[in-house]
Amino acid sequence: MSKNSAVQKRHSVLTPEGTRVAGVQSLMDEEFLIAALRWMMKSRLYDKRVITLQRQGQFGVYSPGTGQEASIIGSAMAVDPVRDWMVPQYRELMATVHHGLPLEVISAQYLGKIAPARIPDGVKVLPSQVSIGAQLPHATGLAWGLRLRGEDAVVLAYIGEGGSSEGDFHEALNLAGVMKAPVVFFLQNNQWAISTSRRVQSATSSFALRAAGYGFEGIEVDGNDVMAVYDVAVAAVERARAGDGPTLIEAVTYRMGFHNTTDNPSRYQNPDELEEARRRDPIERVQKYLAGLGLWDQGREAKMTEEIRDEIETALEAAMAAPVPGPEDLFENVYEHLPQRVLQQRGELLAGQPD
Amino acid sequence: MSKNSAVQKRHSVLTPEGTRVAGVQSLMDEEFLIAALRWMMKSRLYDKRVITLQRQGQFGVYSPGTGQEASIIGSAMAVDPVRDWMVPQYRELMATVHHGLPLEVISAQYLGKIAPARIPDGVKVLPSQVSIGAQLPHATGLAWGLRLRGEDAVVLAYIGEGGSSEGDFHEALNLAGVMKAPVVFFLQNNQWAISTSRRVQSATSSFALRAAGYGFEGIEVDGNDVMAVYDVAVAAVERARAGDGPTLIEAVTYRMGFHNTTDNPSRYQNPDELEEARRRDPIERVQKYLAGLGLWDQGREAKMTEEIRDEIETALEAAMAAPVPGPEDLFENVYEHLPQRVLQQRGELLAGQPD
Amino acid sequence: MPQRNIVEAINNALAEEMERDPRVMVLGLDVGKLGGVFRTTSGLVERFGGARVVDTPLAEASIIGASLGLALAGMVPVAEIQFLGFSAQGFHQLGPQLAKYRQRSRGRYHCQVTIRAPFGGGIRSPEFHSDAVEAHFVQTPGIKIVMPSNPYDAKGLLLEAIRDPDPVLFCEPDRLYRVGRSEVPDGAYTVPFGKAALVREGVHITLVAWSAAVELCLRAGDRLAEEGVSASVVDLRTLVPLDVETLCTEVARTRRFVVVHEAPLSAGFGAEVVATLMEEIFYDLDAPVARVAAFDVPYPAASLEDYYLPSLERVLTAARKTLQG
Amino acid sequence: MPQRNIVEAINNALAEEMERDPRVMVLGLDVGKLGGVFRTTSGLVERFGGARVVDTPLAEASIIGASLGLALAGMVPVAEIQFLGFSAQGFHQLGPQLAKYRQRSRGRYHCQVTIRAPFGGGIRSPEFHSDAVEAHFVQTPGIKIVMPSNPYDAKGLLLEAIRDPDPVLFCEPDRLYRVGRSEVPDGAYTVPFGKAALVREGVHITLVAWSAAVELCLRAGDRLAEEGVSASVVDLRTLVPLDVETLCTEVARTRRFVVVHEAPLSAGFGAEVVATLMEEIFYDLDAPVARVAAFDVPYPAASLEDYYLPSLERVLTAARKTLQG
Ligand SMILES: Cc1ncc(C[n+]2csc(CCOP(=O)(O)OP(=O)(O)O)c2C)c(N)n1
Ligand SMILES: Cc1ncc(C[n+]2csc(CCOP(=O)(O)OP(=O)(O)O)c2C)c(N)n1
Ligand SMILES: [Mg+2]
Ligand SMILES: [Mg+2]
Repeated sequence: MSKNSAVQKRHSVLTPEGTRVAGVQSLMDEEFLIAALRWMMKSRLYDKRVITLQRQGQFGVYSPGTGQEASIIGSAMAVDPVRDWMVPQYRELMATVHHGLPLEVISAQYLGKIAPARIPDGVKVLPSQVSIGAQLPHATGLAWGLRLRGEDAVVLAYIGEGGSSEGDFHEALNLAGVMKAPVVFFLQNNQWAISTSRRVQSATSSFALRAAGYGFEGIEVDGNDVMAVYDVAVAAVERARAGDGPTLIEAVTYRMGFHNTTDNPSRYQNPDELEEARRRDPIERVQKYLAGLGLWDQGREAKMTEEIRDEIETALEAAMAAPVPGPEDLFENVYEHLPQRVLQQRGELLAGQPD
Repeated sequence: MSKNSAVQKRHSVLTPEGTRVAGVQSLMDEEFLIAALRWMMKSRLYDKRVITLQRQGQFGVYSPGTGQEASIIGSAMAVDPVRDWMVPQYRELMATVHHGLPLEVISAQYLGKIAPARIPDGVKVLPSQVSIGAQLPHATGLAWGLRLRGEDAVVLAYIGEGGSSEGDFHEALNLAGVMKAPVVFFLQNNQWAISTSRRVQSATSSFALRAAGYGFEGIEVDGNDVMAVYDVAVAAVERARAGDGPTLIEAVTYRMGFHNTTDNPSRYQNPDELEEARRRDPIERVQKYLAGLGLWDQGREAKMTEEIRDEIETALEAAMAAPVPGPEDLFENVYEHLPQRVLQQRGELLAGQPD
Repeated sequence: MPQRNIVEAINNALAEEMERDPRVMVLGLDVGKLGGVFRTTSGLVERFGGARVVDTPLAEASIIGASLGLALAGMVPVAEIQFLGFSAQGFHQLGPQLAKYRQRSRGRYHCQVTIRAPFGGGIRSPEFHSDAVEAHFVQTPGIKIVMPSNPYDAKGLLLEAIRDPDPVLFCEPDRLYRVGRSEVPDGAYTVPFGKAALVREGVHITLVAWSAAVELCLRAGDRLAEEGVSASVVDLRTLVPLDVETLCTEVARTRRFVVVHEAPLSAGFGAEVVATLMEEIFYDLDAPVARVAAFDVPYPAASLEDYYLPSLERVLTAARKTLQG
Repeated sequence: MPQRNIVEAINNALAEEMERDPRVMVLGLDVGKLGGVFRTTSGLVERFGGARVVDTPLAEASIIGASLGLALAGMVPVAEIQFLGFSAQGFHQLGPQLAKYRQRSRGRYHCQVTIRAPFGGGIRSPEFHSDAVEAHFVQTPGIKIVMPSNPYDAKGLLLEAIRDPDPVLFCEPDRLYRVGRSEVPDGAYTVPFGKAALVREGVHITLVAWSAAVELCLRAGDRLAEEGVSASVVDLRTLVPLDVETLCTEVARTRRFVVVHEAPLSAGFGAEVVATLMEEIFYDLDAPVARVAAFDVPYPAASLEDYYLPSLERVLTAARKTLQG
């Protein structure tokens, strides 16, 4: 695809009805697809579980990935947890778990734990980012630096269509193009930034078009089609690894839940739109497809659901059992050595504590 | 031009040799072209004059427009000083003069004058902007606001290819697209941002390509061809006035002088490149063209040069004669009413002054 | 008289002023149908339409920079930055441009712009949502800094802000948004800038605060009363302009004071309060000053914020120490 | 011993450290062939190549944010922000991200990043180039703030900064870049953070300053000597960490002090110096404190900067007043 040409038409492999698009190959074979399905189901089931906990006051503010599982998992499966790095925004929780971040660790973060929520050494994931867009210059610098260090690594960075309006998006992508940094920018266009619709976010017909303004490729993909997402992500990762620079992938999907557990979409969302999105559910279409091949049925679904539920409970129990932080944690991880004045403040706070 | 298609090929009307490009019409007739030439010559002659003054310590740090006169004047002539607004960066001095800012006023600014350098009421020009890119969100807001106020006005905003790397560029253009604001973003790609070459600034093959990422048109034009610049600028202004939203124009030109009077390009600039640029001089090509039509000769050039020199001297003398600021000016134009504490500071400073 | 909490007072002020002045408009993230994440703009888009109540793209610098341009066009923008901490994304448009534009244009232009932003801790917000960065903007002169602590002031100060020809940063204490209702009249009234309020009158010590910390100091005042200590509480209301006179008069009266704020101690605005008092009334003070502030570490995870923020205990301890001094 | 001015001292420190540690790299606007607008990086690209000395696009937020990422990859970036005032464009990457990243990652990551930036008035710079915004970053804990005032410290503090595992904002006084040479040894040495220097010893009054204001205070000290007043001058060198001990010891010794800085008065770091002294040594002070700072207005046109900045006269007046008090 020439840099100056428009973005290619949205790539898809599996129709919403769970049939294959004629004449389109995929790198995902059935076995691999079942593994992807399992991860997508885990993402969905985890969302359900922790939302219930949050409603009971046992879990922090949470942004579910419901509806976006194909984007989240299809992209994550395209990178190598051993070599490659992942730079999340915050809605890609299960992608970071796929990349090696233990589920109990990320869960502990939502429970306000400190040390137990630390990303373990060796897990090549950056902390989730609350400051929208701020992770992108980090991803560019990381990818650039890994190349300077001679590492054979690629960085996969996530951003939302809302975040793509921030200046950081522009500066990070432009710099990545100039440095030919091995980074894949994965834009999840889930149609919403809290209550702000995609139409308000930009007049562009496609966010993928922006790549041409930075001198690299932009690709649009059906973000509810895990096979299509995986295929375009693998191609982008290979390009980056080969030294051919960054790619911008726009995964067109839909946020089927609320923005986060404090949000109430009924104030701004048209129910028909949600209904339409439900018909494009990324998980059901894979289940239908596999069922058509005789590889999926209610029994298998029940069994897998059961297994996943157990994994989730084990992780949540571990996270809940992990120690809660105390006042001394305030002063951890601020500097390698606390300045005298801050040490003194620490002393005052701890002295004032009831023991 | 469809939003999704690539940018159209660079528009040009007049070749570097001063001949017409076959089959390309222009809105500029000869008489109008002579007026444009006069403004371009004025820009060049003013640069020469104030650089000499600056070397003698009689003028502030100055960024000449030398080499970019076709971009500066061709764009300025496309807007109406009565209705339309101009938002400069800093290298478009003569464009703002064309738009109604008296030459002695802008000259007074470089001489450190305060009140005498105030943009007169009714002149629809914003102050030159030192913080690169910061003027663009202002331009978008101004254009948006003028439409809300029901005014039939267009905003012409200038930016350099260096400034196009700032987050403000992205945010301002994206918002302008969403609001369909009547603004024309005129990007002068003069190949340099101080010592940083255009290749370092972005890997994109054309800055005009970025417009598609914001949902409006991007056009590339030979920025050393005043007829071509005028024609594309007029089309963009008409689109904006008709309510069809913004346009991004990339005028491809060359900074034939130094960045500013403190800069020494010999440290970073390849002399051949400068030589090549000189062959594309925007003023000479118009003079050759008019000479070919029998409308220009040394006599006319000498006469016009003389007239312009007089205008410049008159303006500079007025600017130099204008009152120099005193300590009280520190506290002017900060708030409509100075807070008590600042009033007191003012009193202390003035009390401490020798009279 | 109608009772309103701070959210309702702000919503009422916006609605009345938009009614009164057609140039007034509201813009920012999710200010339309959603009515803002805290509902301060609830109902405005239904009432005044999408041209005057505008959801913007997710880009703070352009919200602030475009507001400047809108003002130059003759509109009166009231922009919302969803959380004050995210003013950082637009810092270069707020301090160096908006605050400075009257001066940079040598008086040709001024910016009648209000930037509203919720902030402050104690409600278990995510990262960056609680950061109390008001002191930053005291260092960028040209903009006024308004910090209401109660519903009545919130409405009166907001109307004053919207009508001020100069830019105003209006910081809203989200912890107090809905804590309680008090009398907020219908119809326009303004609370002037640069007039601190003596919200509790005492004789032994003066507690100085602004925004949510005022509520904390009032609680401290009640507790001290039980110990036989009569404390004044001064609510500065605006940091720029600063009411040096009331501050000095009230502190000179009690000869002892404590200043309390949610921002980190070092170079917080509390330091300015101390320095000002030392310059103005050094000889009227009987005891070393005490500042109660957040510690000099970044705002922590919500689970730690109660340790981080000034607590009732820490205010009482500081007050007692000052009274012994 | 070799004599160097501040530009040469910084250039020498960068070259030696890049020689010693292959992870060290320099990036920013015009740092390559041009050698930086003040030539502090002159000759580095020729010596270390374009991979380690990198001209970047004109985008401060990405210079700072990418430096963070480069550090995570194991590089040691020394980024130049062409002028400190333009840190505003990258404010959200500097305070909320770079300073906070060790905490936000719960200690998994740290950022060995140095951000260099020239600043300060007195050389007729264009708008924004002179803004002294150091106090902003004292309110964003996690980053250290270094303010050298002379060539020896410039090299020693820069080497300390580059080797510090935590991020450092290194502010260079452009007015003093070339004012004079003094002894700056070849080879590595470091000047520790958090150790103020007594650069002039006196008995009657202590002048406290950092960066270019130190030079002003030294001139004031000489003038006061002619009047029979013996003044100390304390150079804080770093604002974070702050050397509270030396500050208090030296001021307690003279019982009188004046603090001088180029930033606007209100909420400038001078206020923190005053507040700290009041908390620590209130009873050791004989006179009201005085701050000499820029006025609470935006940095003016170059033609007015001599009125705006602290002047010798204003420092002397403040000192005399304090001595009478
Ligand atoms: C800089 C910044 N501005 C505003 C916010 C508040 N906020 C949190 S999430 C969000 C919407 C993000 O939308 P998008 O980038 O599309 O991601 P999504 O939530 O759809 O996954 C906003 C505005 C923030 N966290 N950071
Ligand atoms: C935000 C900001 N960063 C850095 C600078 C320093 N600076 C002044 S001009 C300039 C180059 C601008 O290049 P370009 O936008 O191409 O405009 P040109 O000078 O070529 O007309 C730079 C980096 C600045 N003024 N503002
Ligand atoms: Mg979204
Ligand atoms: Mg340029």
